[in-house]
This record gives sequence, structure tokens and C-alpha cells, in this order.
Amino acid sequence: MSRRYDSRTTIFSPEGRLYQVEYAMEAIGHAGSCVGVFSNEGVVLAVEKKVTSKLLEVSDQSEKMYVIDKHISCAVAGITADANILINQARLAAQRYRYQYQEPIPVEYLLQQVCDTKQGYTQFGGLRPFGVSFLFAGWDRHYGFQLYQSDPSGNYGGWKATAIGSNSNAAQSIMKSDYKEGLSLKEAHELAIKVLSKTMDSTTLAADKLEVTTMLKNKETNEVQVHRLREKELESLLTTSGLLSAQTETSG
Amino acid sequence: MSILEYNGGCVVAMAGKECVAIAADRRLGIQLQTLACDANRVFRMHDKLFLGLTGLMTDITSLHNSFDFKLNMYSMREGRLMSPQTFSSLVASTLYEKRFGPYFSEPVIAGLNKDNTPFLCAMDLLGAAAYADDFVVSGTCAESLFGTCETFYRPDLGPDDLFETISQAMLSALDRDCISGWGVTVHIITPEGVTAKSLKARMD
Amino acid sequence: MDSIIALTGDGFVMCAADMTNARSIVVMKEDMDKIMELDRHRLLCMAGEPGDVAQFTEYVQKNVHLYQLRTGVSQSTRAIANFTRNELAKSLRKNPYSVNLLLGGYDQHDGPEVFYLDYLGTLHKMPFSAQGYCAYFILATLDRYYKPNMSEQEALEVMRKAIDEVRIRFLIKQPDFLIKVVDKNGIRTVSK
Amino acid sequence: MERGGFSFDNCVRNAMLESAGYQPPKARKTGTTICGVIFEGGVVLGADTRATSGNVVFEKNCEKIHYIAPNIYCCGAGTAADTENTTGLIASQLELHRLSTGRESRVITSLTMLKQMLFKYQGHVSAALVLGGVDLKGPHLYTVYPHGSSDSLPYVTMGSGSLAAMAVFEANYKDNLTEEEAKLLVKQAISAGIFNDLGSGGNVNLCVIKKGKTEVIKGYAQENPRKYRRPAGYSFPTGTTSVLESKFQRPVSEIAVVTEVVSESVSMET
Amino acid sequence: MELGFLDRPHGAGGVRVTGAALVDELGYSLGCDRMHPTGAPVLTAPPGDAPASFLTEAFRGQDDHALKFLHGTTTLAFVFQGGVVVAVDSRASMGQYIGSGSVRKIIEINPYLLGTMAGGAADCSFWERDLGRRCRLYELRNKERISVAAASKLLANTVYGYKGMGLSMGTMITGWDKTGPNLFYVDNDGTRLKGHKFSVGSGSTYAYGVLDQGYHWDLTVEDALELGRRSIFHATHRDAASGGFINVYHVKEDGWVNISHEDSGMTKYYEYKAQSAAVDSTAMES
Amino acid sequence: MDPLLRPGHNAPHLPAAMGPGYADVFDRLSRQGGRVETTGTNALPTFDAHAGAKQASFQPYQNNGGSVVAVAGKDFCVVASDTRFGLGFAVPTRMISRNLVLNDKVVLATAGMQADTCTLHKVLRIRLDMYRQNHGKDMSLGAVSQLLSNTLYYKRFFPYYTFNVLGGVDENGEGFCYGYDAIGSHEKVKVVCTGSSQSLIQPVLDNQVDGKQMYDGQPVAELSLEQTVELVKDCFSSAGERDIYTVGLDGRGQPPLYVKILKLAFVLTSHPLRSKYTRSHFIQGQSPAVRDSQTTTDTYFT
Repeated sequence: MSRRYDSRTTIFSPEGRLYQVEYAMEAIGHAGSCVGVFSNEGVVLAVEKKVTSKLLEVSDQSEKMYVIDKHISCAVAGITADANILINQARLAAQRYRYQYQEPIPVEYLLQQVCDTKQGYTQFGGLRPFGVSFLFAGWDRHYGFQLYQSDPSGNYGGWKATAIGSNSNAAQSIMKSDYKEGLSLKEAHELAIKVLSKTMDSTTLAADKLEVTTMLKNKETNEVQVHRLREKELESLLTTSGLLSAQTETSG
Repeated sequence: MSILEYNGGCVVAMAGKECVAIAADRRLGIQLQTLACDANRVFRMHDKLFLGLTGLMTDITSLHNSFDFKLNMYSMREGRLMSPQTFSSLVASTLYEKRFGPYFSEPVIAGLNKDNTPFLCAMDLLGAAAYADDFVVSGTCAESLFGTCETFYRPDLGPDDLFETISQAMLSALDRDCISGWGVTVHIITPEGVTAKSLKARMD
Repeated sequence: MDSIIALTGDGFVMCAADMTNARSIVVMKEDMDKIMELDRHRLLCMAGEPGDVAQFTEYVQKNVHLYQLRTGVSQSTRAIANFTRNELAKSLRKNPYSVNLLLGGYDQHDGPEVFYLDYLGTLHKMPFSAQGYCAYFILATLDRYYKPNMSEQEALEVMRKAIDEVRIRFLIKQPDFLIKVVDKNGIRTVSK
Repeated sequence: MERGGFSFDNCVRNAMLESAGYQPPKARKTGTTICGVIFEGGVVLGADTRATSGNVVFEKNCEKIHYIAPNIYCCGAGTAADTENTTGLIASQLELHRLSTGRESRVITSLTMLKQMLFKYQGHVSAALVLGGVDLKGPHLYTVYPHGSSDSLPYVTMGSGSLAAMAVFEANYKDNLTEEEAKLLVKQAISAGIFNDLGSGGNVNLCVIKKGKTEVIKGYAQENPRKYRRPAGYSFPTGTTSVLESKFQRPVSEIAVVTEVVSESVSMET
Repeated sequence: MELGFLDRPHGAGGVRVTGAALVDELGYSLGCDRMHPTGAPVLTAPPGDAPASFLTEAFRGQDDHALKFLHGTTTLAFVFQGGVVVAVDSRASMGQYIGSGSVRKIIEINPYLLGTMAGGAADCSFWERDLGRRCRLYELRNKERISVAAASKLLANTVYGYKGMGLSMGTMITGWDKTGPNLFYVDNDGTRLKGHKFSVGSGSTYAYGVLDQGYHWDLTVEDALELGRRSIFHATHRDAASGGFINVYHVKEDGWVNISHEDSGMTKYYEYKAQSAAVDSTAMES
Repeated sequence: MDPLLRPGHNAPHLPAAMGPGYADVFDRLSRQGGRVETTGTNALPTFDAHAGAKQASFQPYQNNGGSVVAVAGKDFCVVASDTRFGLGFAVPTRMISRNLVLNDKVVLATAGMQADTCTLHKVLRIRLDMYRQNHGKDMSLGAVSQLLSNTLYYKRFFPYYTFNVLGGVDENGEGFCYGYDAIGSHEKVKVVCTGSSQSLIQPVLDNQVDGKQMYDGQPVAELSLEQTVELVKDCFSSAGERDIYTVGLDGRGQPPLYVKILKLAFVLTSHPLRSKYTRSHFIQGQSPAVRDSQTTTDTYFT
């Protein structure tokens, strides 16, 4: 019966639900999981890299992790094609702000603009919403390091630790218990990896199966920077958390 | 006084052995009145690409801001840094687009190619590019700089000799031009990194 | 014809502007306030053609206010300066505003700052500056007597010397100057 | 919507500045000697390599023979930016035209496109061109003037050195030149321009276009190398220049690329 | 030796009076030994009926080859209890090119009289050298030194004769005569002002900025000289057309004394900078 | 009056300061034609074939290009000039002499308008001959410098369109040179360059001869005669590369024409380096300058 209401994205069903938005959330549930952990020294984003087939040429540009500006990076869960549109818009918004004010855009202000775009697709135009959820990590002079999550409805929230994509609710419950205030960057890394291994329901992880970036202050230049952990670093991170799968060790 | 001399200022870039140097004066003036001695005319587009702009300061700022915008978008989309040759085409088309109401600014581009060979380019205010392998000059004392660079330049100088040669060429040209000077910055670009020096210069 | 001066001191910015408004050879107003309060921590000294000045500076003021409502945070002085410069540079190519400004602001991150901004869109951060004919006289006076991190009293003394110089040497009669100070507690007017 | 082509919005500003007594600056003008001659089965184009700005040589070895099509080249005199961009624009339009028609371009097509563009801008785009090429109808040689008019002649010269070059042509040109004779004639014409016209100088660049073969020869004749350099040279020993402040910065790699510095501080003790 | 018989009226209208002229075989005047009744040399007038605008017309259209003369400067002089301080810079520029960085802009007319040079370098030096000649003639005729007022009047009258022809001079004549120290400002419009404090040149407004705030009658000689030097220094820093050396003279009862000749843009700048830095650090500690 | 205060200075749109105490109202009345408009008729008939002839009003001046340099050493002075005569973009002749040997201690070199140069040289040569007749001795360098300054200034309102450089050796044998602007403002210096490549060559000479950019006072090596001549030739070679009105090398590939003066003129001839100047030139009283304009003063460095 409720089928009649789900074809139009801009109409509430009698139970007050926007089905298209919920279906979008559902689609994201199948995507590779992303985990974000905030700490005062930096924000860690860890994502699962699904290798669909080994014939696929792996481009050095990842599909899950993007840079919006020098001080903002984001992890994507959902339809990559949709994500690219929003990522491009976010990049343009950040650069336009930088052009006009010659200083980095406040993270929340950028997020507002991205989410306003998303929200538009749930209210007018009759087009399907973007099937994409984001984890935004960034820094600005007003609030320091920040971690945000946004979903297809255009709703966003600031988080200390959160997860999107497959098994995200499992991940969140683990983090609810494991996260403690004022954890160091190292602990944030370990927590992110631990949670990611849970959501990827495989006890051991190979370095090329995941990707981890850190948003932190470069001590030498005192600028904020996105740092993507390299193969060697991932392996050392996995071994300390005892999650490194056997076979990579030998081939390493 | 032509509009290009309204704020004063000049830039010179010179090529050495796997290194390039770009020097600029620090004066910001309104005709004969000196407003500031810490104006910046040389912009780091990325580690191996520097842009020097002379002429009207407002157009210098506008151009630098728009090149920053385009460069950031390019490097995020391509995931790599723009090559100096591509960047000079970008600058040329941006300038020529305003052919009949031009930006009053004459750019100098200095950088290292992917194989670390020097890249030098100077343009007029319409974007007519002149590629050189020895030196390029721009600004109010361009003629003096042509004279000193043509005489002092020797090919394949190392970073230190290149620094001394470009500094002496710049300082002697500045001392004959009243609306440029008040301090000099020199950037030496090598594959290992960039050295930024500020020279002791006449402040009158 | 307007004379505007701004200088930074230890934790404050001091701005001064003449209070005369003249049309052709007649002095129309003797008590004009040429130092606008952009927000609680920023002063904008205004010089140039009165019509342009009023239109443009209010446009900037409203935009700064709108930004604060939208984002909940106030921008840095540098951001406001660049925003204003951008507007000037854009309008320079259509219908130029003949407006010369000195933007003085206090910010807990960046401390006291003065930005020189002329009608062409030339923007430059300076420890002290002046615009208008008075600049020809008092830039040297300020060079001579200005010291970084001065106390408010010392700064007032230097400002008095500058104003006295304009009174002696400048052809146009500018008897009264308004002096305002902005620091971490906000903006207040200082008696001359 | 970002529309292409020229944007005229600076004109108001520049008119205002000009009325305030600022003479508009002189754009880079190529003094220039360029010429072309038809020979048995082809065309030879020639140009000097000096770009001047006022009385200063801005570039000693610049490219004045521009690519239009594989079988058509064009020498440009006048405002350097105009010749560069005008020929570039027509070259790209012609390429699209070749792709859509699947045929080799004709010289007359490029001539018409160049003329119409220059006419449209009433000479404000100041480019004086010598257009030469070989197509199925045989060799062609044209000159195009900034206001949009053109001539078709067996031998042509343009630019400030055109008088000197034309004198050589009038003296030595004859029909059905061989390729070698044509190349020598063009070289002599350009050299005459280089030596007798202050606006021209540097080397002689040639471009020989024949049916199915185009050859661009840079520095065909290098007549004016710098003959004297001070034997002692100029050595500025380190320390000659007094330095107030010096700072070295390692390359901080750009967006989305790992920096070594950070990784050590973050990498775990294995 | 009177060569009047050789003279022949020369050149189109506008020449005031002919005097003795050396003429070559073509009848071309060999430069000018002809005297104006007031004793000033007569200069050849340009052809055409508008001598004043002749030069600009001659160079219409060829802007980069136009004849540029040496210009730009900052000069100041003030009277105080200890006599007269005269301070000048030493830069002469043609447009934006610095023609010279070491021009002597204080012209020693005679041991008791100084003239300063601002505006056209050639105009000032020629006419002030000529003034020296006529002051010497005055002394020979009257057996006493000429007063500053009379010397400045001679110059003003001469220059007035060429008003509107394009002379460019802004000079100060100063010295110590029987009435004590005197200072006059004379410019190419024939303006002649007596005063106790003048600054002339493109950097004069900057010089005033420092001079006015530091000046009072009973300055010590030391302070007065430093005030003059400091005023020129700030003018050379802020004004592009001023620079080079700071020359300071002090006029006393028994004539002038050349006090100092220091490099402004290099030595003095870094010296004053070090001085103020030292003051700041002490201020910081106290 | 300097640019800021110059009467009728076309106050740009910006609030250009009115000079203190200077009422420019009267001045504007006296100047006909107000501001020079930026697109005046081009006085010279241009040779640009397709630009069409332009209305040419009487034009008393033309610039024939050329550059002149004088560098003084301890006991010598080198005066050099290039030899090309340019008219617009054309080159009527490649071999003219801009040098005038006034006597064996003083040489004048003049760039700018060649017609005025010839007249000026003729006037000066005759004044020096008259001086030698009246005073029985040659004019000293200082005297010639003042004579040239006065001669130029007498034509203040119809100037010689010339850029002069006077080089020589003074009474106590030290080399000096004087630089001039068109109306006689001059200054005694060690190195000077003027003419169309002035802005190209002068900074190089400042740097190499005076060591002006060695700010921390490192000592500057005194240049010998040979080194000076090499430096001057290098400057002309650079200028020839970059300035279209100056030729680095004249038509025959020879370095620019120059003349050398030593402490005693006679040492000139006995100097080991070969020179066409023989002692006889001076004894017969025939001023070398007269011969000079017909023949080329030999450049004694090949």
C-alpha cells in the first residue's frame, strides 16, 4: 500500500517518512564502511577498500577518500558517481571562499553548503536524492579539529567518533564503549582500525584492503595537512593491533 | 607615467644547472610615494613553480588569486601538480581573454620541469609568451635588468653562484630605478627544496 | 580631501579621521564621523567621494553582519579586508567606486592589524598608514615617531603630532579630528 | 554561464584610467621581417626571430612561423599576442573542420577564416600575416592585413623589414624557382631585413612546404651570434651580496600526497 | 673686447636685446657672450611664435625619445639661534631613471652665500653660478659683500624675465650678512619669500613632516644639524625621486661650513634602524 | 619644480597632492592646448607600409640612436661610442664617428641627434682653437667641462638634442669623466654612460667599476686600462644584443670605435699597443678631430 508513495521523492508517506531518502540510506548500508575518530591532535578516517575484481586497474586516486581543500578531507560511503558531483561542488565552494576571503573555509560552513544541495533533492525538482553519506574531517581557527557526518537527507552532525557504510551501527556501538575523551592520535588510529576490522567481519586485514588518512598539523610548516598512511605505516599499525593477516607479511 | 609604473616594482628570473632563481623588489608605491617596503610580488604556486607579477598591484592580487583557484582545482582533480608549460598556457589565455581591457600586469614564470630542467617564461600584458633558457625580466627597470643580466649571466651556474649573479644583477639595476627597490627577495628553486633569502638593499 | 590615519599599538588599533565635509569651496559639516564600526572589533576609516563612500561601506558592513549570522562566527580582519578588496576589484571594471579605506581590527588570534586599501583594490597590511593628502606629510612623521607595541598614551602622543602637522602644513582647514580605539574590549572614542 | 571569446569588461576601467592621463602601455610588438615565395611545387616561408618592446629586444629567438595545418603555415607580424592567438584559434577550428570533412585543409579556407576574424575586430586585433601552404589545388601564398584585406602573390613580404626584403625579392625573383633557389632567396630577403631594419634581428627561420612534406628549419642562418664576451667574465664570489635573512624549506608535498616528515612522527614503533 | 660690430640680429622674434656675439663664418652665433641690460646672459629663443610650448610640441608623439632633464629632489633650510642649517639629498632623476645619485645640490655662491638646487638641475646650477658671478661684481663695485636679500632679488628678477618659458627652479638663497642670518625662497615663477623655515622639492612634504615637529628656535647646533639630516633621511625613504647622500651645511657668522656627507639609503637607514631597535629593546626591559 | 609640483602636471584621477603654496590656476591659463592628449598625430612620417602616411608637422628633432660611454681609471680615461647612424627603423650608414678628440687630454663623445652633434662639435672645436690662440695652451678638462655646460645651456629653449660624455685626464694626471643632460647639467664622476643604451650599460658599470652593490664595503679592485677596455667592449656587446638603437659591433665586425688617453698624450703613441696616432698629429697643430671625421680613428685593439 505504501508503494504508491515511494516513487515521488518529495512526498511524505502517511507515516511521515520520505521513502526515497530511506532507500538511499539502505543503499549506503551495502557500501564499504568508513570510520572516523576525532582526537585533539588530529582526526583519523579509515575506510575499507573493496577490490571488485583484480582485473580492475587500481588508480592511485582512491574512490573512497577525497581531499576537498588543504584543510578538509572526506570519506565517502555510497554511489561513487553521485559522490563525485558533490565532491566537485564542495571543492568549488571551498576554493570560491578562499578566492574571496583568502583564508580557509570554516568546515561547518562548507558542510552547510553541501547539505543544502543534498536537501534540495528531497524537496523540489522531483529528482532522486544523492545516494551518498560523507565523513568530513577538517580543521579551522574557530573550533580546531572537527569530524562531521552527513547523510542523503541533507542532515549533518558533529561527532567524536562515527561510522557509515556496512555494519555502521555495529561499529558505532563498539565505539560508544571504547571511545574515551582526550585520546591521543595513536589511540585514535588503533580504535579506528579495530572498529574497521569488526565492520569488515574478517579477523585479519591486509594493508591493501584499507586506506587510512589523518588530518593533522605539520610541525615543520605549522600548516594543517592531509596525510595518507603509506603501505609500510599501515602494516606497522596493523601489527601493533595484532590484526595483520598472515600472507601479507610473507609477501611484504 | 604609464599605468604599469603606477605601483613600481620589477622581477627577474635566471636559470642555472638544475635550478632556477627568481628575484623581486619589495616596494609598493603610489607613483613617487612609497607606501610599504614588504610588498610581495613572487608567489609559490607549488614547490617547483614560482610566479612573479609586476605592474598594477590590484591586478597582481586579482591574477594571483585566480591562478591559485585554478591551480588548486587542477591538482585536486588530476591528483598531480601542474607542469610549468601548462601553467604558462593557463596564464597566457587568462591574460589574452581580456585583450581589449587587459590586466595591467606582466608575469614571469620560473620553475623546474619534471626532469628538473629549468623553465623560464615572461609575458607582456596580453599574454605574448617569450620562453628563454638564460633569463627573463619584467617591471619598471626591465631595460636595466636586460643590460645587467645579458652581461653577468653565464650558463650552468650552481645554486650559490646563481644566487650571487641574480642578486648583483637585480641590485645594480634597482639602484638606477627610483620607483623600484626598498628591499629584494630571492628564491632559489632546486629539486631538494626552495631557499628564500632577503637582501640588504638601498632603502631610498 | 579627507585625511585618515591608523596605527597599531600594544593590543589596540588607533584610528583618526578629520571631521570636515566640504562641497566645492563650502564646508558643509564640521562634526562628520568618518570612522565606521564594521563590528565590535573592526573600524573602517573612510575617505573619498561621499556618495561612493556611503554606498560601498554600508554594503560591506551589511555583508560582514550577514556572514556572522550565517556561520555563527566572526571573520578575521584579513578576511574582511580581502572581501572588500574583491568587491572593489570587481567594481573597478564596471563602475569604479572612488573610495580609499583603512581597515583597523583587533582579533584574539591575530592581534591588532591595519590594512591599507585604495580605490583600485590595492590591499596591504601595515603597522601604520594614512590616506589622502595628509599622507604626504605625516607618513614621515609616523616613520620618525612610531614605535611598535606602544602604549595607548604614547600612541595618542604620536597621533597628536601627526594631526598637528596636518593642521600646520595642509592647505585645507581641518580643525577637528575624531580618534577611535579598538581593542579586545571593543570600540571607544578617545578625546583628542 | 561562462561564455567564451573576448571579455570587454575592463574597457570602462581602462577608458577611465586613460582619461586620467595614463597612456596605455605598448604591447609587445614584433618589429619583424617575414616573407614567402612560391617555387616549383611548393612554398617557402621565412621569418626573423626578434620580438621587441619599444626599443628593447624582448626575445632574441622567438617563433614567428605558426602552425595552421600540416600543410599550411603562417608567419605573423604586429602585436605578438594577436598573431599567436589568431593563428592558434584558426588552427584549432581548421582541425575540427578536417575531422568533420575527413579531407586535407585548403589554404583558401584558412585565409577566409583569418580575414573574417581580423575584419570582425576592425584591425584592433593587429596581426599582419604571410600565409603559405600546398593543397590539392597546388601551392598558395597570401598576405593578410590587420583590417582584414588580403593579397595573393607569388612573393610577399610584411613587417617593418618588408622594404629591405622586397628589394631582394624584386631583384632576384623569377618564376619556377627550384626549392634550393627559393630557400636561398628567402634567406637573403630575411637577412636583408635583419641587417637593415632595426626592428628585425636574430636568426633566419624557414618553413618549406611541398606536396605531402612540410619542413620547419629553425635557425637556418644564424647571422648574429654575440661575437664578444669579456674574457675575464664576471665572478661574484659567495658572500658578495649581503643577505639579511635566509630560510630553506623542504618541498611540502601538495594536496593528497604523503609527506615524509609527518609519517615519521606518526609511524608506530614496530 | 667689444665685438659688437660682428653682431647681427639673430633668430626669429622673442629675442629681447642683442649684445656682443661671436659669430662663425656662417653667421651662426657661437654660444652666447651677449648680455642682457640686467647683466644676465641672453639665451637663444626657439623658432615659432609660441616659445613656451615649443619643446612639448617638438616631441609630440615620440614619447620615449623625448628630452628629459634631470629633476626630483628634497632640500630644506631653517634659521635658528645658532645660524642656518641647510640639508639636501643628492639624487637627480629623469622620469623613473636615476640620472645621478651624487649631485651636489648645495651651490657655494661665495663663502657667505649658499644656494640650493631643486627642480631642473641645469637651470639651478647655471643661474646660481651666474648669480655668484654677479655677486662678485657687486662686491667689486660696492666694496662690501652683497646682502642675502639683494642676492635673492637678483635671481628672482632674472628668472622672472624667462617666466612661462619652462624654467624649473625651486631654490633657497641663504647666508649671513650684516643683518644676521637670512633665508629666501625663490622659484621659477618669480616668487620670492623671506622666511625662517623652507623645504622644496618632491620630498618636501615628508621633510616638513619631521622638520615641523622637531623645530624650535633655541635648538642646540648639534640637535639642529641632526634634525635637518633626519628630515632629509625620511624624505629620501618615502619619496622615490629623492635619495643618495645627505649633505648638511651650517651657516655661521663667519660663513658656511660643510658639516657632513653621508649615504642615506644604506648607511643611515641601517644605522637609524639599529638605533630604534636598541631603544625598543631597552624599552622592553624597563 | 619636481613632478609633484610641476605646473600643469596632469593631476591623475587620483587625489594628486597640490603642491604646498603653489597656485597652479594661472599656470593652466598660460599653457595653450591644456593636457597633451595621449593619441596625438604621429609627427614623424612612419614607414609602416600599411599604416598609411601621417600628417607630418615641422619636426626639428630626430633621434639617431647610439650610445656613448666614458670610464676613467687611475691615470687614463676610455671614451667609447658605437658607430651606427639610425633613422627610425632604417640604417642610412653604419660608420659615423661620435667621438671628438678636442685635445690630447680631453675627448668628447655625443649620442642623440647627429645633426646637432656635428654643430655642437664644430662650435666646441672652434672655441678650443680660440682658447689655444688666446692663452697659448690647451684647455684643461675642467675648463672644457664648464664650457660644454654653458654651451648647452645657452640653447636652453631650443636645446641641442645631444647626450654628451666628456672624458679626459686632468692637470695632475688623474682620469675623470663628466656626464651631461641635454641642457648642461653635469657632474664629475669616474664612470658614465648616456644615449639610447644608458639604462642598460650604466648599472653594469656602477657594479663593476664603482662596486656600488658591495654594501658591506668589500674593496673594489682598481681596473687596469686593458681590463677597462674589455669591460666597455662587453657592455657594448650586451647593449647590441638588447637595444635596437645600439649596435654591439659595427658593420665590419669590429668592436666599437674608441679612443684612449694616457697621462701624457705623447705616451699614447709610444704605448706598446700599435696606434695610428703619431706624434706628428699634435705637433702640426692639426686637431685630430678634423681628420677624425673623415677617417676612422683606429681601434688599437683588434
